Amino acid sequence: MGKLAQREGLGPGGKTGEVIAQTLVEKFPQDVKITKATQNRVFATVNKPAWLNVAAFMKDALDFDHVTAVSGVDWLEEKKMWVVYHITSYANRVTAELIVELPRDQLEIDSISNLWGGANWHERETYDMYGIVFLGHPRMERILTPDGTDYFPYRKDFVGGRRV
Amino acid sequence: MSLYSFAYGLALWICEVIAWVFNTIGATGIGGWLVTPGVVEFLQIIIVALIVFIVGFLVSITFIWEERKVLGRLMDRRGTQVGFLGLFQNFADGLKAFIKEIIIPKDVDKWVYDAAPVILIGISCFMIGLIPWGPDFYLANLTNGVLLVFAAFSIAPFAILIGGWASNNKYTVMGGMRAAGQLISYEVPLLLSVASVVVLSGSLNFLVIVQQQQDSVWYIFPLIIGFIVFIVALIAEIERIPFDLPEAEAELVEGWMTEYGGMRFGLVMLAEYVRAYVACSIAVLLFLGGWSGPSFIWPEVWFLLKVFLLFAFFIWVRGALLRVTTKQILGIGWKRLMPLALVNLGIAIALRMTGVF
Amino acid sequence: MDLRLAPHAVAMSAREFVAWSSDMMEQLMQASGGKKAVDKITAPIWSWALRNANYPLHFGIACCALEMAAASGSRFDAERLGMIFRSSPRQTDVLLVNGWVTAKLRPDLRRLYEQMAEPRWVVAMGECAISGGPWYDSYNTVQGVDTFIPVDIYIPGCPPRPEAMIDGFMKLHKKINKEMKGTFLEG
Amino acid sequence: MAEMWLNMGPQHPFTHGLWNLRVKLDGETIVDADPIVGYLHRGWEKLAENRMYPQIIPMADRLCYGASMSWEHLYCNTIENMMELEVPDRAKYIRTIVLEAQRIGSHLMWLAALGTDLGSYTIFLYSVRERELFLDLMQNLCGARMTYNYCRIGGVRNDVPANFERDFDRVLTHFLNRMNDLESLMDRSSVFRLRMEDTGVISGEQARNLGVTGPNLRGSGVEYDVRKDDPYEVYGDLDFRTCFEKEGDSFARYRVRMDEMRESCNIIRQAIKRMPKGPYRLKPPRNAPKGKTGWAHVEDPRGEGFMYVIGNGDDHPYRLKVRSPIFVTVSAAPVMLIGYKIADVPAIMGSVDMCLGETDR
Repeated sequence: MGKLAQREGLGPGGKTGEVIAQTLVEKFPQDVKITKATQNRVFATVNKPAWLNVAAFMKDALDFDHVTAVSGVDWLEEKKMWVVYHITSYANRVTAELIVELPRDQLEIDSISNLWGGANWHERETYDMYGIVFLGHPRMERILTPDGTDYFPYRKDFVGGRRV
Repeated sequence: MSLYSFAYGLALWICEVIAWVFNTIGATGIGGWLVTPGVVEFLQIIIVALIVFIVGFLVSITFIWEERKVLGRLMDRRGTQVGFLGLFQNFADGLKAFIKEIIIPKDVDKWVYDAAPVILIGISCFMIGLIPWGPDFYLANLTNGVLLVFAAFSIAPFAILIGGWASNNKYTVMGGMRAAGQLISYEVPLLLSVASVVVLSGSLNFLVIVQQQQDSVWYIFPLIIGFIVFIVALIAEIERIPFDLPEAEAELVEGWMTEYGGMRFGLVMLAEYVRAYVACSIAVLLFLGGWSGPSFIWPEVWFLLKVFLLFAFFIWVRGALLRVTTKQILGIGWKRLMPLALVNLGIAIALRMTGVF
Repeated sequence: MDLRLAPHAVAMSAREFVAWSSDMMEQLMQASGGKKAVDKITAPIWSWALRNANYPLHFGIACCALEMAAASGSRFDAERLGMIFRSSPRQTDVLLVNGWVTAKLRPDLRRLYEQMAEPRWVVAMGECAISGGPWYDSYNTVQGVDTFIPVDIYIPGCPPRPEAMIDGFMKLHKKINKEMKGTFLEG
Repeated sequence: MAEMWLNMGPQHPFTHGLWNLRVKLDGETIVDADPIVGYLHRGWEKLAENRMYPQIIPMADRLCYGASMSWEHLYCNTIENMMELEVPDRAKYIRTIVLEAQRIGSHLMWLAALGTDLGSYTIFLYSVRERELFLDLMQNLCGARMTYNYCRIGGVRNDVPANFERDFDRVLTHFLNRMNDLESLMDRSSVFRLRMEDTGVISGEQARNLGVTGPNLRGSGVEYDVRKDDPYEVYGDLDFRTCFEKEGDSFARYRVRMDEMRESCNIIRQAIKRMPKGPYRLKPPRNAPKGKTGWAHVEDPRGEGFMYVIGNGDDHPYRLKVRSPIFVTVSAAPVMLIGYKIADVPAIMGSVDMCLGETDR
């Protein structure tokens, strides 16, 4: 991996994936479970109630400054849904994949669009497709589907348009 | 053999033929009345007007063809290929616009909506008559021709303003407002540079101005600054690319023409090119010495050559430059062109005072 | 003037007179067969004009829009056929649908079609516009533009090459030539 | 003064693709902006769930049709990451060359769109003419002009054609001379600078927070390039410069893309010299274990493209998430637009290089 040269417009940031995983577990021992951590990748699962604090901690202390993606996953048989966050830290060149599990009958989670503006439209799209409500989101509305759609298309139990 | 004498001969011949017909069937009273000079004079003026009008339109239409072809060449592609060398493309456009359905949007101010293209094409055709092509090829030899042309010239943005306002569409209102803004910022430098030419030549009559230029030097050399100001202001006046804000394609859909379809749009398109023809011919008359040139070619042909070359320069400017925003247009108009025009006027007065001209 | 002198005179307003005279003119031409003769003579001229100056709408939906742009580029110059891309539906004759039409776009596309002046045509370019193309099982794509707009020419291909698009317009010219849609006195 | 909402609606010359920028105007100054997307939404991720892995490759082409090669390659990278496949070296080099050629083609299409926005039809035609050369190169290699279907999971479809190096070399040298024409037409024209300089300014801090990536981020002075910082394929072994500017206005974004085109030529030349012989493809397994996840992110010409996939035990993916860079940049559009005139909107949104196919998926 190239030398960690100081680059224009970015902090020094020398922390590798393992170091970040370690600090996360120390800070939130019972909420964060690390599945894998390498040089520039961190894979972890986070409990729903502590999610906002973990996110705030990552933004301020570990200078993660870019939300790559917020994606919903619908596990129909196991009656649960995942919200998978991919957050990148430019300075440390590390991308963290954080999975938060939600019971299928109570689809709510704290919104992180106040921390990172980039997540705003991702959360709106996830609501539009899966029906997961993000609490505290400035404008919780549909974004892609035409007005007046009442179904959530990406759920596994929605079988629309299958004419094959 | 001036246009008027040719027209007089033709009118006389026609009157005599008709008079002969009346005389043979016995109505000698009408036959005699027909041959009187009054009727022939009347017919002569009509014929001259027809000739100048048709020729003016043909030149404007070949401007459209020239623009398509030269612009195509600038962009490394062939222009239109309809008909021989693409010459028939204009007639295809015209006839197609003629056939289109007449659409008047629902809650549009009907009367004003119709009036705008009519004013535009009316003013442009009026100006065709004022342009002399040669010492003996003109319709009107007015003592204040320059004044009349520029008065007519600056009515068009007014028509664009009411046209934009009437078609009840947010984009067209903005297009109309921009036309008004652009007119204000470019009319003054334009007239100042024309004033400097009038100061040097001493008269407002086109024929006299060209005569003065033939005697002494073309006014482009002493008043080079004036010529530059005049050309830039002219580009803004006929709304071509660097300054075509009222019809800005990118941000205002079609500018003020968005709601016009069919023949109204055809008329407006034709008016735009007629104004371009009049603008180029005025520039040639005032600065490039009208029809003066070595005598082995007719003067009218010299005049046309210069007009087409100047329009090719306009097309080249259109090919090379981008569109400026309203803020910059007004800036250029007031901060750059105005002082230059005043300096040029000063030079003209100085030259006149010291008796050089 | 004393109206009693002409008892059978009918009082008409200016507008009524205009309407009455144009109807009378219409019936006269109809009866005397003059209309048919004029139509037969002038129709080829109008259809020639319609063929050589049909302006498509400057409206790109998806990948075929890039091929439309390439077709108006220097190598496949579309302006040779007299095609200039106007951006207002009022001044265009051909609505070129070049991409998949979603449920959200459908009402707007229908309105665009209605805004165009009468002798108008629709060219469906690319599989998505013809029949929904690779998105055959999507819940949000309209399976084919001809479900809500009458389509004249279909250009297959995903995306069709610029030459195919220009060939599509040549086919449209043939169709205009056969239809002789532009009859002068009918309007 | 009464403010009015103006729909720079789905059909508008400056919208390349279909979106509706609702703008609140006070006179001609923009007070508020509300972009509306969704006109091209076809439920791409739902469709991907009932297709087999190789069948999704042509679908990935049609995500962002301006740079279809980079989306195909991103999809193949994601699946290779999930199935833990090691792509042979020759395939890596061919992929890098083809990606960089696609980057130049995509930037030229952006330049063409910017040209018509600013009113100069000549720039449109010059850049489309140069783009035709690169389309010919890709056509020799992959057979199609725009949607190539060339990458495969585990390599590329076919080997390079005859005299591949000669063609590339000829096109690149010709293109670099032509770049001087294009730049003289724009950089040295004061009208262009007048329109582009200090319009649509977005600071580095704002850009990072709002998720803006790619040339738009590097235009605001943040030197982050996925090819350099998280190298994939052979970018780690090649040396090239991350071009960035500091001002953060439209002109800076324009400058970044023009330098990137030159850097891409440099990368292609290096890659062609070092391309090894050997196999260009390996046979991938047909199914992926259930619940196995994989993701990859690449430097798409418009920003950071990202895909996340979960296996389903058979030959269909259970879930395939696509992150489109322009989807997030459009959400940051109000920050760039507020305070400028309506005449600046085409210059600002033109410099952002929109592609709506990937935004609405």
